Amino acid sequence: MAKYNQHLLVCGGTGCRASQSDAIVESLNRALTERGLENEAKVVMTGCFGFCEKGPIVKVLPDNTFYTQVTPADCDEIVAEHIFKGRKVNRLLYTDPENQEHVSDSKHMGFYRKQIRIALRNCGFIDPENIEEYIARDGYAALGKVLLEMTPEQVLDDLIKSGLRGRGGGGFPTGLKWQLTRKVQADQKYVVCNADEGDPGAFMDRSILEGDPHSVLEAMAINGFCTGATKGLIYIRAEYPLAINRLKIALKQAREFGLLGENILGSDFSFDIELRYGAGAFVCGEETALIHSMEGMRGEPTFKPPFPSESGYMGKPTNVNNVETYANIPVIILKGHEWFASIGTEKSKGTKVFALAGKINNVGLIEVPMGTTLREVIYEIGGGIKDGKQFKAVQTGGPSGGCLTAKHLDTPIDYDNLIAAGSMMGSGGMIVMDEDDCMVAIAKFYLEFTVEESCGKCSPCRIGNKRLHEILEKITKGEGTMEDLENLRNLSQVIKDTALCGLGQTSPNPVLSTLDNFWEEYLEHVTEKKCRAGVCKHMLRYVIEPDACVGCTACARNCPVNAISGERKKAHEINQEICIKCGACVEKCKFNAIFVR
Amino acid sequence: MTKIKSLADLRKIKEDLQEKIRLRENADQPEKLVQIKVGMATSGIASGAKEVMNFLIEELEKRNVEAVVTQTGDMGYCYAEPTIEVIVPGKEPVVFGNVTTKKADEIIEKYIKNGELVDGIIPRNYETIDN
Amino acid sequence: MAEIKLPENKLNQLKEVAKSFNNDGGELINVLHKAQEIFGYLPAEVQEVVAKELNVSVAHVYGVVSFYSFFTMTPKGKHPISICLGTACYVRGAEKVLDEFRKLLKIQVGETTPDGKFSLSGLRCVGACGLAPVVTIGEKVYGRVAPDGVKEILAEYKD
Amino acid sequence: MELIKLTIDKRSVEVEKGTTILQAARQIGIDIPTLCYFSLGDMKIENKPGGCRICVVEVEGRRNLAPACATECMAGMVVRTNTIRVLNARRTVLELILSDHPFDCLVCAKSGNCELQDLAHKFGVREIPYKGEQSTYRKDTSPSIIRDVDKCVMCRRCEMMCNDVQSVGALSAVNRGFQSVVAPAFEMNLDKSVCTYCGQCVAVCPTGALTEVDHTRQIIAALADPNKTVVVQTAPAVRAALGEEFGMEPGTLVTGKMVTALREIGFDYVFDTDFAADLTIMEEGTELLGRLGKFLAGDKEVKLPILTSCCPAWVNFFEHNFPELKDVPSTSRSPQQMFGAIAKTYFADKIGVNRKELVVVSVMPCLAKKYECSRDEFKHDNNPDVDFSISTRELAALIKQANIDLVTLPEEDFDNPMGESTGASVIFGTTGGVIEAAVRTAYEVHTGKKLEKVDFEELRGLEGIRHAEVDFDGLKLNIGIAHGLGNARQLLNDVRDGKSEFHAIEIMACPGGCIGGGGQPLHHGNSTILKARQMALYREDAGKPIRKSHENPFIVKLYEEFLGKPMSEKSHHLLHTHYFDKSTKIVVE
Repeated sequence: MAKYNQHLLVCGGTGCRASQSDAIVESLNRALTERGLENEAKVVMTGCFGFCEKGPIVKVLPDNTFYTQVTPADCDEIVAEHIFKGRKVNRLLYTDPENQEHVSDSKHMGFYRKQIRIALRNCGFIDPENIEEYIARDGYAALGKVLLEMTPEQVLDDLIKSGLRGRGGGGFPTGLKWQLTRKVQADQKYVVCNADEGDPGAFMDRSILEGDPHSVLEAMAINGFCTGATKGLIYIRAEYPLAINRLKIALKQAREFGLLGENILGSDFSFDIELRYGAGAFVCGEETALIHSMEGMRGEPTFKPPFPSESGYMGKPTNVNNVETYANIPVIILKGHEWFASIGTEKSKGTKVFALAGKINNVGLIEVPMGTTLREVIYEIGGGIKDGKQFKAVQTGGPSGGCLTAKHLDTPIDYDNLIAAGSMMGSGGMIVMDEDDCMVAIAKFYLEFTVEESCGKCSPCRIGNKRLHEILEKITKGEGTMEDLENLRNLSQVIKDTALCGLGQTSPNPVLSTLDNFWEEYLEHVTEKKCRAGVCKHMLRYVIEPDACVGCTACARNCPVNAISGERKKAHEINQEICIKCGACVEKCKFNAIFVR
Repeated sequence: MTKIKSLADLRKIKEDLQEKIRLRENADQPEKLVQIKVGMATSGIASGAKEVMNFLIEELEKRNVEAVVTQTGDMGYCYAEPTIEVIVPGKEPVVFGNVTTKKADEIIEKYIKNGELVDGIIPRNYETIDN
Repeated sequence: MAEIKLPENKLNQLKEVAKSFNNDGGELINVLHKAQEIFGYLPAEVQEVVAKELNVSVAHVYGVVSFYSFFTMTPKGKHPISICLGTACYVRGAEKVLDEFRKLLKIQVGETTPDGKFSLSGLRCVGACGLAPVVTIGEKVYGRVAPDGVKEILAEYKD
Repeated sequence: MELIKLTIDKRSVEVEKGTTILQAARQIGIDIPTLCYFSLGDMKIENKPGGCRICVVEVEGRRNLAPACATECMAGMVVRTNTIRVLNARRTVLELILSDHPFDCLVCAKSGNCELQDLAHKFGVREIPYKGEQSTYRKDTSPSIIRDVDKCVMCRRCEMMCNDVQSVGALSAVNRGFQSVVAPAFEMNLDKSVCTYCGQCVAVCPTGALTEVDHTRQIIAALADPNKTVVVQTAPAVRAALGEEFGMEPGTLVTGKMVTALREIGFDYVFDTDFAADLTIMEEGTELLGRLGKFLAGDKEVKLPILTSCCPAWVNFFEHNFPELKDVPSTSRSPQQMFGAIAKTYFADKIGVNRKELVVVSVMPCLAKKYECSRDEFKHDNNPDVDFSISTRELAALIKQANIDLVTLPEEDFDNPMGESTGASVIFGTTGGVIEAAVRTAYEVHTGKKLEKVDFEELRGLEGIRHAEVDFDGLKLNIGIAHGLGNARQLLNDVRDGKSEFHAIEIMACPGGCIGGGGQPLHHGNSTILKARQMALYREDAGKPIRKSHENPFIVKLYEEFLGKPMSEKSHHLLHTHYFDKSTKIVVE
């Protein structure tokens, strides 16, 4: 076996693969072989590094050099200069936006400085298709410890004391959930992993499955031991082919190593896991809907109780947790609940992974301790707002969450603070918006999503959200009335109060939070027919500035609906009744006399 | 692959496998370990830097010294190639010139293990040689 | 007595799939995934066969097919185009990109061009938010797509 | 049994564990409004998807409102059913439902009998603040049932009936979100689906989304035509339920009043389907004994059990689902069709009217009968044996249109020769009745002895699947009874797999038999109504002077004058039928 002096880690997450990271691996290997360095440096495709904005990423070890936006064409240079001569390729290094200096070691980059990676501990570090690398990182040691040195009660006690709460959105204490399933007597129980991540703009679960699939398998087995289940099911989106493939490889390897199957590690505990595929329904993130979907039915939620812990898959007690929750568990077992509970805030322990996106410089996947402020996340990790624009809002919790404003920037992020601020943790999408985003339009965007994803079972969600969307549509078209604003609020509250499942109960949050935080914008839309962000097309007014207009008639000749009139050599005018806001006049005007208001 | 049949087996296998990624583990926390940077510019390679580097990596491991050996570009001490910079945790970086495998052996035994000074230290003209 | 006609080899493949899932109605969604792989889409005939093989009602099968956006009853184009409509892509202008595709291809979301070359669909977050807005055509992912770049992208699929 | 205490609207109540808030509230007279919730409690039929959210209540300590229909009582629970928050939420939810509902109540078939209309009335809704897109779907008219799903409120009762109770599987919720609706596969027309027209979906639909095809106009037209002779036949179960439409107690028998009303409306002859039921017993009973005799003699060609065939929804069911068993059921036509065949031959000849000028109308508790009379095999020269089949509800509408007060009407007798019937034929209207009637006749024919005890209690009841052993003077007959097609399917699976040990099985598609038919006055989930109707039929049977079909003098005469004997060639021609394979076949291209 060759003894490698250097490792080249190439990000193999979906984002980076979309930017040819496969070809990068190939080119690196070719360049190494050409220089006879194939036994000195090893190329490893890992999971996501998180810094998607600058992908594809190549990290060279042991000197921790972090190359960004690498193309296959750069590979030869990396090998020739860095691997062969030990000289860093400066042009591929990250440039600190503050002082324009190259930063070589990722630890010194603002993006990574404040992060603590627990759930993502192995993402971007190990080869997810190689169980040996996982074992080398203490993989399956927690399972071993649990099976041979602990009782289920001890494990549950650890988990409860750790303070870990479900990372899928609701934040239910994980240990308690496991205990509920354990308590129910049944001949068969199931462990389910919810990997039907559907929040638009959230991709942490996928990254974990792509980068560290074994951590989830291991945690599910630990759950099986605690609750008395022998069967696990992973419900995963069919739209995640890479994650599915890596899971299949991981399952196969775990079985070969005897870490899944009969009598694991010589104990009398047997456990195995199957994959189930989602088919594109956001509501299946709700646990009862998910279970129905796994049973081959429409993914409609049912009223709880009974909870899945009592009657779940096939009517048997079932524990459902999401990917990120599971990924935390082996570490908690190995490092102890005290360690975990020392991270985070009083009621929210540990870390949370966020998918940082939108109008922000450093788009990517981050993991920060609970209690980190939004400001730290947006400005220090996220590198601030793109193109020097003004921060307006940050949306957390996806379609179930709300929009927070500048006044919330110093709020420490945890479950309870976010709810108090009118949003929620959700699965961890965090979308940053700037002055160019219209908050009414954003609320409409989320409602459009909910309307499309509503299962249709209960009337408040099926019809209520449709009506909410229609009212918002009306407002963005400049046809809204004050009565509409009243209806918007009443309807939102009733939907929240009466909908059947979590999806419906939280679907008005984007409306309520924007009503609360951006009331003036709604008022402007309704009373002044004005969209300050200039997003709502129907409210734009094209106006000719009489002083600047020379009366060349170019605009009038090019207007497709003859909305412009005026005598030659005299200032022209646009008839707002006829104007269709196509913008053709602005393009044709050589004197910059036409403005959009 | 044969199945892992006990916790002891798992732990043993882990020990073996850890070797494979020790380089990465160590790279993650170099400040706690001995860090050695080998000047590997063209002149360095010509003067046997590669040989020294491989020697260091192998010997440090054999002698159970947890260390990170990296290569770096021209250190600017062409007159004394090959050069290496050694950082022992808690101490200032020290640069040695004209390092041969023999010299390297001495550096490990005396400077790294016992903290004794060794001939051949050259005054540093950089705060750090990270480029 | 109504008759359903399907090509023999594909029909047998489908029956094999059903058998591999023990002809269990609980495996309906798994079987539909495979069926869509075999036929490219799920026409009524295929759903009838699936219902029969799994011993569930065809109304139930259709109820499931029409519930999940991943299943389609119209054949996809040779080059299926998906535009990510996740939030990250939305705030970075995905809607304008979609409009451009609609304009150039003269089809709506969920439709296929008359020559069967392209089909258009929206999809929720592929998780390449760093590349927003994102468009996928077949297996290929296009990142940071601008409306005026759409024409160029389509030109890659001339033949 | 564990009892728990809770408080509802400040009143304390003690209930069994497992009781819902809705049930507990009803126990103390608090009527929480519901829409999707539906229950035929003791028949184990229940629909509580918790979808409409009309029944929400406030539960102390809960973040949001709870659906009373689906929330179990817990000890110490404090429930408020009428706070402002609850009332506003309920009203808003109802306004939302109405905002997606057509406003054609004036001409809706369900007007006056619509649960949604009742709620709007109860809540005093005068305008809908929420306006927007309304769902529109194609109207679908089949021979029996009209689907106008613009009026669907997604209560899912029909889906539950069609799948969980009937196991027919014609309907499912399809699409999702605002587009979701209950429909057949591919949203095809019902007549292309596996629908059996049992009409149980119509029987439970709270709105006008599912209604029967209305034939009252055609009947009025026929009555107005001086060239037509119009005869009417009324099925046994109709007389036990018709009174409900006129505010009479469930279980009131209105046989005589109904006859008077029909005569007043202008029917030329008012006959009884019961007469044809007696005829059915003659044919079916003989067929049973014939097959049984051959079977016992070791004839391998003969298949047992024999299955009754008088329920047309049941016939549709096995034609779709068990085509391989299509030789097993009795070939006897249903009483409705036997009546039509005799009316248009024997009776038409008797009164010297051409069959084309004779219009046969049937009043049935059933919607499948509408389809049955349209089947090609029951037509002669394209002229159907039964021209129109109307439901009990349609008859009530006709009577009301003719401003006849059924309650105060005197009682009259049916006309002859097709109006005389026995107690055996009356009980055709309830589950277990057909087989009991058959046993009464078959016993005497087989043993040649007089049956002393006419009542076979062991065959009666409302259990979904029942079995009983009847002693035919040493010959033990195993008899199975199923009502509800889901129960029938269980027995049929056994027959198909060769595991059935029954000699004869009676099957009725509707829960309770014809008394619970899809054409009966709506019971709105009150199962005591079904029991009262059943009791009424047994009462009528007990009060009849003749209680065995073969003793009906007009039946005896019919054989003498026209048919010869049961299973004769003429019988075969007029009173028997054959069945079709309606399943979907998969063939390779």
